[in-house]
Amino acid sequence: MSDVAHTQDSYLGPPYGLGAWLLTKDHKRIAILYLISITIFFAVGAMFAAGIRLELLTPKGDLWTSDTYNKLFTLHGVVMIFFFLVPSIPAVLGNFLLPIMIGAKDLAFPRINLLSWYIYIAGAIITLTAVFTGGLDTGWTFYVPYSTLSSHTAVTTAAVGVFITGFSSILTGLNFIVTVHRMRAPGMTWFRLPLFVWAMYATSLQMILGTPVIAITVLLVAAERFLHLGFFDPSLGGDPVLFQHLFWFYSHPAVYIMVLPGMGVISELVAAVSRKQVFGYSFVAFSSLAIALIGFLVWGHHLFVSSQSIYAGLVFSILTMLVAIPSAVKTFNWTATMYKGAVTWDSSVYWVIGFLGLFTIGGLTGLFLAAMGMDIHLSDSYFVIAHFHYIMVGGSLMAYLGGLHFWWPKMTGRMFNDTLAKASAVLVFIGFNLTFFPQFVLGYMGMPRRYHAYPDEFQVLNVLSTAGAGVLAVGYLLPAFYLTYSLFKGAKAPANPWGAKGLEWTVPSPPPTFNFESDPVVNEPAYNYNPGREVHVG
Amino acid sequence: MDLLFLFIAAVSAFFVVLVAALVLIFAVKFRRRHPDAVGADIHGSLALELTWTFIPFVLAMIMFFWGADLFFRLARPPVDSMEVFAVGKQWMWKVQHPEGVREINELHVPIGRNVRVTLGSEDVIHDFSIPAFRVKMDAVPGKLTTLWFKAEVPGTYHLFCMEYCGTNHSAMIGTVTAMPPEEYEAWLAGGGSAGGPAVPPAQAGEQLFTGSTYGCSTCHKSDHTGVAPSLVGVYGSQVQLADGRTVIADDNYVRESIMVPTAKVVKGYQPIMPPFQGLVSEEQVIQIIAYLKTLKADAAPAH
Amino acid sequence: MASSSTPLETGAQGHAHNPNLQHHFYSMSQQLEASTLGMWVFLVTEIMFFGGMFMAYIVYRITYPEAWVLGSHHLNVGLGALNTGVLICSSLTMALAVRSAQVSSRKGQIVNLILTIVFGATFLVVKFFEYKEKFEHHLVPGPHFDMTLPDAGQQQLFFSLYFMLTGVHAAHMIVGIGLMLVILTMAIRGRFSSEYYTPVEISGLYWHFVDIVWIFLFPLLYLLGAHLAAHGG
Amino acid sequence: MSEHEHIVTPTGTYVATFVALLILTALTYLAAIHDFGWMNTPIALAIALLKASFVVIFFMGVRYNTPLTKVVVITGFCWLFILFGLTLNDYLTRPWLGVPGR
Ligand code: HEA
Ligand code: HEA
Ligand code: HEC
Ligand code: CUA
Ligand SMILES: [Cu+2]
Repeated sequence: MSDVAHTQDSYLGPPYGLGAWLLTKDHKRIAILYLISITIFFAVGAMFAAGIRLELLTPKGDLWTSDTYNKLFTLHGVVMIFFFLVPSIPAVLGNFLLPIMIGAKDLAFPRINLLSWYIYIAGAIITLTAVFTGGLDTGWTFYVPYSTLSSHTAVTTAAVGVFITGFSSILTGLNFIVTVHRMRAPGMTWFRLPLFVWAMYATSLQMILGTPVIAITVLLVAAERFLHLGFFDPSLGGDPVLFQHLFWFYSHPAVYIMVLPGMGVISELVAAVSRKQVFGYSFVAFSSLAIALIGFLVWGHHLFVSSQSIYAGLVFSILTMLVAIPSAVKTFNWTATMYKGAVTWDSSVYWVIGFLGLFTIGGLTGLFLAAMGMDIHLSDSYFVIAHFHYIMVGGSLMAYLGGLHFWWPKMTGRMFNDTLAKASAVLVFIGFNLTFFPQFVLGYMGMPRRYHAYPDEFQVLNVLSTAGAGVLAVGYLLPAFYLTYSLFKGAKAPANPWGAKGLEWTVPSPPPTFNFESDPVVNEPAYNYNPGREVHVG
Repeated sequence: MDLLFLFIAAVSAFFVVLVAALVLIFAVKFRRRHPDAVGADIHGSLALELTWTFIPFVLAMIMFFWGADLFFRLARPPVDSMEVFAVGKQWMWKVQHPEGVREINELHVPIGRNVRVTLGSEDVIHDFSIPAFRVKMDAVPGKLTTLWFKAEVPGTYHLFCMEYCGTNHSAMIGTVTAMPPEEYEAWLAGGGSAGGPAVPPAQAGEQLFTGSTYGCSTCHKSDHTGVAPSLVGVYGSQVQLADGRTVIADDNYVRESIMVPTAKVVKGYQPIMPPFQGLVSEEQVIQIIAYLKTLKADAAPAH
Repeated sequence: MASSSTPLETGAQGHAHNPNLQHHFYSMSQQLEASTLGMWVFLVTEIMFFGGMFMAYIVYRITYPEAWVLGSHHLNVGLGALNTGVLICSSLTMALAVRSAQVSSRKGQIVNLILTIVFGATFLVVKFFEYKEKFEHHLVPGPHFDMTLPDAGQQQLFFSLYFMLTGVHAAHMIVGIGLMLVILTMAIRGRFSSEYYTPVEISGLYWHFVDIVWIFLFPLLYLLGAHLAAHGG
Repeated sequence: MSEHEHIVTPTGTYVATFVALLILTALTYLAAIHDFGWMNTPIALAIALLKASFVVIFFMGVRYNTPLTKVVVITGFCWLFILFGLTLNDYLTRPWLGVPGR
């Protein structure tokens, strides 16, 4: 299939100029634009992280002033979440792959797709303006009344930046939903969709239903600060806890916006490395939807010690326990997929194993926090920090890197150095655990988060953690080098270097501008490594 | 609580090891032996899916009930607790004991006694946390919150502000000193560590209530003759509101009645009480409440 | 799941030549369905967007019923009702504009679109005078708020939400009018016909949505405790 | 769109809807100046909901739309109620706790 004579140029081919890229409507080029931008933001966020870790080497606050430190972790959180992890997999891998995977020539609304990138950039620029005009020191959670009445930093600007960026995510989600509904190739039924598409669909649902609420919430904060309106001001009788409800109504689903795409990537990778149908396809597919739905019902678990009604806490706690079940189902299905597979030891499997290990730890520690009595002790401590880094960095980021490597040959048409990729995965895994495992212990011992200086007895573990961050840094820097190197010197990639299934592997690497030489027709289920019998899944 | 921690930790460890072990074993045992090899034709198993839905579900429910039970015990202070008041402000804790002794960023408590801390905040959200006792609660401006604990072993423990509150959040720390009851009494008698006149909060509240600054008692007379309801025995009772609802007069109800009286109007009275928002400080509210609590229905005070 | 309409049933038949068909769609009907679905999904995000403010409204209204009634009495019911009528008119003309496109009546489109724009502008003008009145009466929250009013603090919460809700709504009207101007120019150029009227249709959806928001805002903001006022309260 | 038989609503339907909306607006006002006790707000909301449904069904043409569109509309409202419901779940149960000892 891949050797058909090229009738179209690859999407990387002409037209070249900057204008042709910046005004492109091709989902693949837009994906590359996103790839470049979020990589920059990851670097920015990582520099902030380095600042945090270096300060925490010593108990005294001696490297930065406390105001600077507060800005560091705030900006680290804001940049990493809103400008890196939320757009990462959806806007890069999703943009690139979703249309190809379902056999479409593009997303339903190519112009809106480009617009959403511009909105993202506009939001990013405004937020960066805030960084240089006073910074931001509210924590990424913007809690009122600190953010509205007390902080002296550029909260309004940053809030507007986040507000704008929100629309980028809304438009991406909207585009994906319509595309999945309306653009599938003939024969591409819902149950033949790759699981990555299911995950993206579930993610998009959360984006369109949740993001508007954070948008209006930060707008209210901006209006309260800037126009002196009052929404949460306690001196007018306003309730700061209301803000927390509105904030977490989005921001809890947002954590699934950040992990579901990663889960989708892992589903693809697990199937490809084992050359086997994903175990329990429909369970994995529906667990994505279940997470998307139940994920909206649990936000109150961030408010257990906020003076929220304890009865409301009960409801949120039990629902939180329920939302863990679909994740458990997925984890077990991935594991079972490898059973009797033909498992490769290419770099891909390293990312998969890394993800499974770290996500499981991260997820299970979420249960400590979901058990209300336990959360009283652990809330706002380093235990929480460790919990979410395990999921977001150990899980999602690992999956993102895994996916980026896996589809790199498809996106760029070049092969990278697999040995270095393995080294990078191993380094990330080790460095990661070294950085964040001690934080569980710290949290249990009672070390509060967002502390610029801390009591002496916590030092040993903090030094370990900073050392781990050093290892982690090497693990992240490595791909930057060998992937860039591959662009110029890498071997040309065949259409299907991994021997994987899926429409994206039937087109040349890199794919032609309109993805397919001829309109694709699908007549087999996903991951059909054992062709011959049409199966019912279950 | 630490038992619950161990339980969840054990469950977690079990699943982490299980998943990790299975993944590694499968990855090694079923490694690709031939470049074109494909995996076995297995699609799923309903029985397995149900098993691994059900077992985590049961475990999660155990965690939920256990955690909820603990939480409810921590959320409801026992009746016999000794009452301490703490008000957070950027960036310190102002603590007052029932006998009136004040301290800043320190809290002395007797061991073996339930201690209830009522929290207020003058500016932004803070969080009063004593990790060693496994307790923590936000101090939210605009309302009062509580937590309670019982120290068992004498010693000094960390007191942290655990909700981010600005520049010196990480310096908003202090110590909790747990001491045997006799030592505690002696410490109290010595005027605590800060010294200064020790007016018990309830007494201070009485002065505020009857004094002329706010003039509460000109309207609120204990014999129901005033234009306002008598506040004797109100605290903790069921109050009938003008719009037909009934509410329990807890800390926040009383606080709201003082700050924004029209929010909940008592049945049979006109909403003429002036709002004291911005006049009465959080600390004074706490004192007035402490005073109102002493006004038991049976023992009407003299004035 | 609506797997019903397989996108391809129409295949690449004759109308693939319609100049308005974008390259990545197979047929005009696929394109139309994608666009309308897109707009509906967008409207759902709009519901949630306003939902955040309504949430705040509900919470504070439950907490401070008195202040809410007091605040509501300061609003001008007459103007609010007038604007409700104006918006309903504009919705009618909008619907008729879409219909004109469906039956390929260029004149109908132009007339109805212009009327829609005029009604929309009327709404904004009325709104402007309402705002002006609030400024003059010191009802804008912040340092200039009339603190002698009973429950001044909580009334500020009311007015903050009033300005935010109606302000964001007005912003939507402005965007809507801009959209209509674009559609109008396209209609004048004769771009729409029964073969192709997607832009008119989806802009119409947006316009109606903005109307619906106002349908809720009117009773919730203007008419609270109106019976108390009517009986001299 | 011949093969897709996109139904064109007759003008009469639109005008009827329009008249109904105006009448309901008047009704909203009349209902508001009457004292129905706690029922005032529910009545106002019910009328508003009715008006909104008229707009959605007739003006926006959901009547002739695909089932998917209907699902989308309903989802929107469901999520709104998730937001309202679970937040109120906090606010309305706050007074339950009472004071220690009672
Ligand atoms: C991608 C991001 C992500 C994800 C996916 C999750 C997933 C989960 N989170 Fe996490 N969380 C965050 C990011 C994330 N979280 C962030 C950023 C914060 C802090 C925000 C801040 O304050 O700054 C936070 C905070 C946070 C809190 C609040 C803590 C506090 O501030 O006091 C809680 C409390 O319940 C919680 C719980 C959970 C649970 C139960 C899950 C579950 O979904 C996890 C489910 C997964 C598993 C359970 C693992 C796999 C299962 C098995 C291997 C089988 C065995 C299972 C059982 C026995 C049930 N999280
Ligand atoms: C996608 C999200 C994401 C990602 C990828 C990361 C990545 C990392 N995070 Fe982040 N983090 C958050 C999201 C994320 N974080 C959020 C939301 C918060 C909460 C913010 C808040 O409280 O408001 C937070 C808070 C947070 C804290 C707590 C701060 C506090 O509460 O006081 C810490 C502390 O260790 C930390 C560390 C790290 C580290 C070490 C990495 C590493 O993975 C990064 C690795 C990169 C580097 C280490 C930098 C590159 C290396 C060099 C330049 C070489 C030199 C460096 C050394 C020798 C150390 N993070
Ligand atoms: C102008 C007279 C007036 C003054 C001064 C006044 N109040 Fe009141 N108060 C009232 C009236 C009338 C009510 C009943 C109607 C209502 O709930 O608003 C009331 C209700 C209350 C309630 C709720 C009582 C219940 O039965 O639930 C409390 C508590 C209260 N006031 C405390 C105070 C305090 C404390 C002060 C002084 C700081 C004060 N009041 C000053 C008139 C007054
Ligand atoms: Cu006070 Cu943090
Ligand atoms: Cu959460």
